[in-house]
Amino acid sequence: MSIGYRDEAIGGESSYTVGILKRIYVHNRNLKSLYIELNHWLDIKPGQFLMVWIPGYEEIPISPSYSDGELIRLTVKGVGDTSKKLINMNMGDRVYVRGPYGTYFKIDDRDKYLLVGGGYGAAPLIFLAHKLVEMGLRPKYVEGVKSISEQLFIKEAESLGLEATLVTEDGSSGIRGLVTDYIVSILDNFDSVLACGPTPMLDKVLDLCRSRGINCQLSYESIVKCGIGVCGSCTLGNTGLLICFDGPVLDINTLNKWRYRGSD
Amino acid sequence: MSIGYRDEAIGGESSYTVGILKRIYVHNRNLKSLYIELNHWLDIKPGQFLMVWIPGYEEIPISPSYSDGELIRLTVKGVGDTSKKLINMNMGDRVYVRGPYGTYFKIDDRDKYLLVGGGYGAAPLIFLAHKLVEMGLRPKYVEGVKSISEQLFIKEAESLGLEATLVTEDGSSGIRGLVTDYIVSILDNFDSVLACGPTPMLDKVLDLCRSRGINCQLSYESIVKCGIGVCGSCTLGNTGLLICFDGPVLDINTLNKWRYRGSD
Amino acid sequence: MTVDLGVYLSGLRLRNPTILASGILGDKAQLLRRASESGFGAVTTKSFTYNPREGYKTPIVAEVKAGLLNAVGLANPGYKMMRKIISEARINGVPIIVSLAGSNIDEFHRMAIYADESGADAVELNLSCPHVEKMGMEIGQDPNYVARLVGDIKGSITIPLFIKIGLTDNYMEVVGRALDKGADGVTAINTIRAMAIDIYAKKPILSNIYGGLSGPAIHPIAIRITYDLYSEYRATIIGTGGVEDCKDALEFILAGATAIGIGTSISKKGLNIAKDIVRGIRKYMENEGVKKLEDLIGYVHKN
Amino acid sequence: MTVDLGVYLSGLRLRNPTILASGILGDKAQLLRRASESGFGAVTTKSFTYNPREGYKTPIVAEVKAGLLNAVGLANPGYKMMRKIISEARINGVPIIVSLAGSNIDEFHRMAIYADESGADAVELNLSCPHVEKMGMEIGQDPNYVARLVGDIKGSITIPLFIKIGLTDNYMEVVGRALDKGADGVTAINTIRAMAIDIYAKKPILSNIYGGLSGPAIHPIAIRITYDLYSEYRATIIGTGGVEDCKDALEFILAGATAIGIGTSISKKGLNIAKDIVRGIRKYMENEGVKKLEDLIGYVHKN
Ligand SMILES: Cc1cc2nc3c(=O)[nH]c(=O)nc-3n(C[C@H](O)[C@H](O)[C@H](O)COP(=O)(O)OP(=O)(O)OC[C@H]3O[C@@H](n4cnc5c(N)ncnc54)[C@H](O)[C@@H]3O)c2cc1C
Ligand SMILES: Cc1cc2nc3c(=O)[nH]c(=O)nc-3n(C[C@H](O)[C@H](O)[C@H](O)COP(=O)(O)OP(=O)(O)OC[C@H]3O[C@@H](n4cnc5c(N)ncnc54)[C@H](O)[C@@H]3O)c2cc1C
Ligand SMILES: Cc1cc2nc3c(=O)[nH]c(=O)nc-3n(C[C@H](O)[C@H](O)[C@H](O)COP(=O)(O)O)c2cc1C
Ligand SMILES: Cc1cc2nc3c(=O)[nH]c(=O)nc-3n(C[C@H](O)[C@H](O)[C@H](O)COP(=O)(O)O)c2cc1C
Ligand code: FES
Ligand code: FES
Repeated sequence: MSIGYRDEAIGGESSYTVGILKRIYVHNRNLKSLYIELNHWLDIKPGQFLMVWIPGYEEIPISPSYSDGELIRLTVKGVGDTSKKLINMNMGDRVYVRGPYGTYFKIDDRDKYLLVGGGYGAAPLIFLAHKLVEMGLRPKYVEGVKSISEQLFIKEAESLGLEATLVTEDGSSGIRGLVTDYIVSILDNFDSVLACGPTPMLDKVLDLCRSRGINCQLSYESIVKCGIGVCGSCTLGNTGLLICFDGPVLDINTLNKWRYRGSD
Repeated sequence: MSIGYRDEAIGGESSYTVGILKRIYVHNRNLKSLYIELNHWLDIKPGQFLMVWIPGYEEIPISPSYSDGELIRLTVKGVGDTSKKLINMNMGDRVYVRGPYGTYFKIDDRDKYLLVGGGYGAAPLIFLAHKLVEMGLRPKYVEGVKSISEQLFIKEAESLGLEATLVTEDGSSGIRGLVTDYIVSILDNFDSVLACGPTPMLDKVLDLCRSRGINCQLSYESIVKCGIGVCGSCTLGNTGLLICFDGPVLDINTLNKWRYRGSD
Repeated sequence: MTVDLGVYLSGLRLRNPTILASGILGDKAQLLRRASESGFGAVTTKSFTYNPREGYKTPIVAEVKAGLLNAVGLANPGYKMMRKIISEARINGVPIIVSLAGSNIDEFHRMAIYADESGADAVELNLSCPHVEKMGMEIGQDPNYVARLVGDIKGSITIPLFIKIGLTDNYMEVVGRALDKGADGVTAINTIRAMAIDIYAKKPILSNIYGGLSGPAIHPIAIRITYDLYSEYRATIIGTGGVEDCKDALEFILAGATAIGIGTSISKKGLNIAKDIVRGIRKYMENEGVKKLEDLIGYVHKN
Repeated sequence: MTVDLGVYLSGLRLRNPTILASGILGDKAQLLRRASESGFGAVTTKSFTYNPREGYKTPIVAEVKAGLLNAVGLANPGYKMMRKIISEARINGVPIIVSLAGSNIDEFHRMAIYADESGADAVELNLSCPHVEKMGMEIGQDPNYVARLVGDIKGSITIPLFIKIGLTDNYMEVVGRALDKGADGVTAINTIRAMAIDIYAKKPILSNIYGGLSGPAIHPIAIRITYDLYSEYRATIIGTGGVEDCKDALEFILAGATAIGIGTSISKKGLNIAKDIVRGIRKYMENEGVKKLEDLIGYVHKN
């Protein structure tokens, strides 16, 4: 099946790139991966986000869990009106995206990387895992979720040839506990931690890395409204850092410079 | 002596490129070549024109008689307020230019070219002669003027190693008569005529080329006000051709297509 | 899928919705003819004034980042020349809209009648030139004046009457009154009064100091006005301002425009822009499954 | 050559003429502080309203070719929060201008007094928000209202008072009346009401349908207004609209602005844009042999 038309065919630029839903993978009723074909090529780097608009609903920030520029995958958890609408779309339905915006994970090919995803925060990390493997690197992939039903990309990471560990809070599969507790034991084997997930998890990872002098790049969330650094809604904690412009991926040096002590 | 500043240094774009008068060559009291240094590089092809503005005066179209992108030469005849002001500028004075605009002489390196300039119409042709010589071609250069005092680039053409002929109406130097009469005798030695000058001269060249089936590209003048194809002031005769947009250099096929019969 | 790009513009049948906007290459018959041949659905003349006008001295244009400033100064050969221009410009039945800029009701009246007699297909009253005294915005800002003007002319001509408005505070009232008096449609919008200074010359660029801003800069404003006029009056609108490609054109149509005026972008893309836009619209219609372009007019108000 | 980029803005000393425009990153102390640290000569808060406002639902911005549309909807924590914000935002003596958007004279009055008491260096009355009912353009279009408002507040505060205007038909009268009543200066201009439609979604992009157009699109219009206000009143002006580089900034200064508001271009270039512009202006002054930037204010009127 083809997208039916290409943007270039008619000429001119739009604010939005049109995406058509091509495939849905159901992780669970409230957590799905949407495969979306775009009507023109976008250069999206792992960690960057798109503003995803469903007319009649709102526009929300999403970091793709994969992109080859034309086919993107959004892994979305239904938390409110728009995200729930998104995961309940039908094949062939359209979404409108703008971006990509923000920073991305910066890779230095000498590093031994530990990728840590919490919940749908695993999205940019599995995308990054694909890129790292293409570059010939072998990062370790860790995914922390509440329960087995929320598991996302362990198999995908394994199929990339990576060592992948699932950590569940309820112990329904993999290692039981918090992902931040689990990584304490292995942290010293890595040069750099790349993580994305709920803010308390990232704050904990940051503490761990600070106390051990390990590098990290963390993809934080906040309330993103404009996505382009003008509205001021997306500050990280009490810092003057904008998640949409300086982030979402922030490295430990930047966080230190801003004396970020975690958002309460 | 340097221009004192470069445009890039301060950042941003302006409508006009600033030029500073660096050298003046006096052909005669009313006809001068102005060497002007630009504050940023412009890619000007022989035949194209610039809109040259002196604040407080008007803005007029001029086809440079030379350009290396940063130093341009304007060969100007004083005919009205602005052109007279231009040739009476002092060293260090500024002019403001926008462009280049319009078409240019298209070169096919197999051709044997005859360059024919009438009056200051020789300007784009001597510029072209430089380019042709750089390409390894050896066009013939013919310049037609009223009288020896108006002679422009014969020596320059010779110094380029070209065969150059001066035709004066009053016979004060070179061949006596009209340049269009002179070229009749030599026309058959060439594949293509490239000419610029007063409209009656170009109309005559066109007639000659039409009747002999020789190619030509002619740079016509008309009243150029906007320079960018919106105001409609610069039509050639009764055609719908715009001198600023379709021209100034028009080839014989285009002129034939528009059934151009000369401007009365 | 075959798609129909034709539109009815207050009774005029246009093969496609693109219209050469007034003032762009529009005071010479051969240029109007060339525009028609290049694919425009209709062409508008430059605004004629009662007496011939030389226009302003150069510089008459200034290119700015987001568009163009112009102060041509309504250069035109005077309205008496329109008969000759119309007859020479006519080709293949492409409608010719005559734009008029009078300095009083009487001038407008005479010129409108003359346009009708001269074979114009429609008349457009320019009530919004932002850089010529007495022929500009002041007129378009006065609802009573506009109502009288339209009422007066409407009774004397047989061809459709458009008014061309600019961005003013009370365009809704002005248009409302004009429609009440029988105006057949609205051309929206004219250029917006603006200015550019050269920082090295340290002077305004235009000889007239002020000029009219056109191009991409004014597009979102023109879309808003088109949307408002359609929403309130279901007016017939020639959406004009910053159309560079078929997306800009379609935005106007979805907002409520029946046809699209194109001006400034011709300086970048030449008159062939009409063909490009028409090709793009056709492709869009095929992709989106729209058979008749007219079905898209004002579509956002229904969606 | 050493050049002096400092300007006096109605008594406020600015180290350089760049000012963070109202509404851009301006409702959080840490962002205002960051702007000051990044080199702005002064910073303006987002417009405070009497009661806290959530703002509109997303999409609140739409990027268009020539600039940006926004309909943030005056999201702000309410004027009571300004004291805390001002005290936390203050750094290195960079002046803080507090923008206010009241829905009636009483609200404006109370907020202005509170701003003065809270340590604001100046107050800017937003009379021109193009996308919020009752707090927008209607106010700024009424010269009597503005005169009363300014007169009323001017008698009650000790800090300079600016009014922020948009593009209206009668801005000359409005500003004239405000200056008569003691307004210390004018911020010109706010965004212009506009709209964007997505042709595939076939809907207006902004949840609020209308938004305010900013960026390069409005620059030549803002230059014109600055020129007019300086020409007629020798007003103190914060020239605002589409400043992306030092040339845009210098154009404002030559037209008559004492300082320059910068908003939209921050989304492209970040807050460091102030430093870049200041560097460019310095270089320009060195090249052109201008010792004091103040000598360039309104220079085109003298040249
Ligand atoms: C850079 C970034 C990347 C993200 N990537 C993903 C992803 O890959 N998959 C995914 O499922 N979610 C992702 N999110 C979170 C997602 O944007 C929110 O879940 C979504 O905005 C909620 O919108 P809603 O209308 O469905 O819910 P709402 O009813 O608006 O809110 C539900 C919850 O989401 C929070 N929220 C609301 N609006 C926003 C907003 N604009 N930005 C952030 N949080 C908000 C609220 O505080 C509330 O807790 C990402 C967020 C950011 C900032
Ligand atoms: C493409 C092009 C290239 C040119 N190159 C040169 C050149 O290299 N050297 C040179 O000396 N001249 C050149 N000219 C002619 C030059 O532009 C005119 O001489 C100049 O515009 C006259 O302006 P003025 O104000 O001095 O005289 P005006 O007082 O305006 O007019 C004097 C004469 O010039 C004619 N004229 C006026 N305005 C224009 C105009 N905008 N365009 C054309 N003719 C006009 C008038 O009809 C009149 O005959 C060129 C013209 C064109 C169109
Ligand atoms: C050079 C130029 C001349 C114009 N002359 C006229 C005119 O004579 N009468 C008129 O009604 N509008 C005139 N306009 C306005 C255009 O018709 C049009 O309304 C405006 O430029 C917006 O469209 P655009 O952005 O496609 O150019 C002129 C515009 C330009 C650029
Ligand atoms: C996102 C955004 C929010 C704005 N909010 C306000 C505001 O709250 N109060 C105000 O007076 N102006 C507001 N403005 C207008 C700006 O202060 C400024 O006048 C306008 O954007 C033009 O400048 P610019 O082109 O540099 O952005 C806002 C502009 C933008 C882009
Ligand atoms: S979301 Fe608006 S500044 Fe980041
Ligand atoms: S000079 Fe204006 S169209 Fe050619």
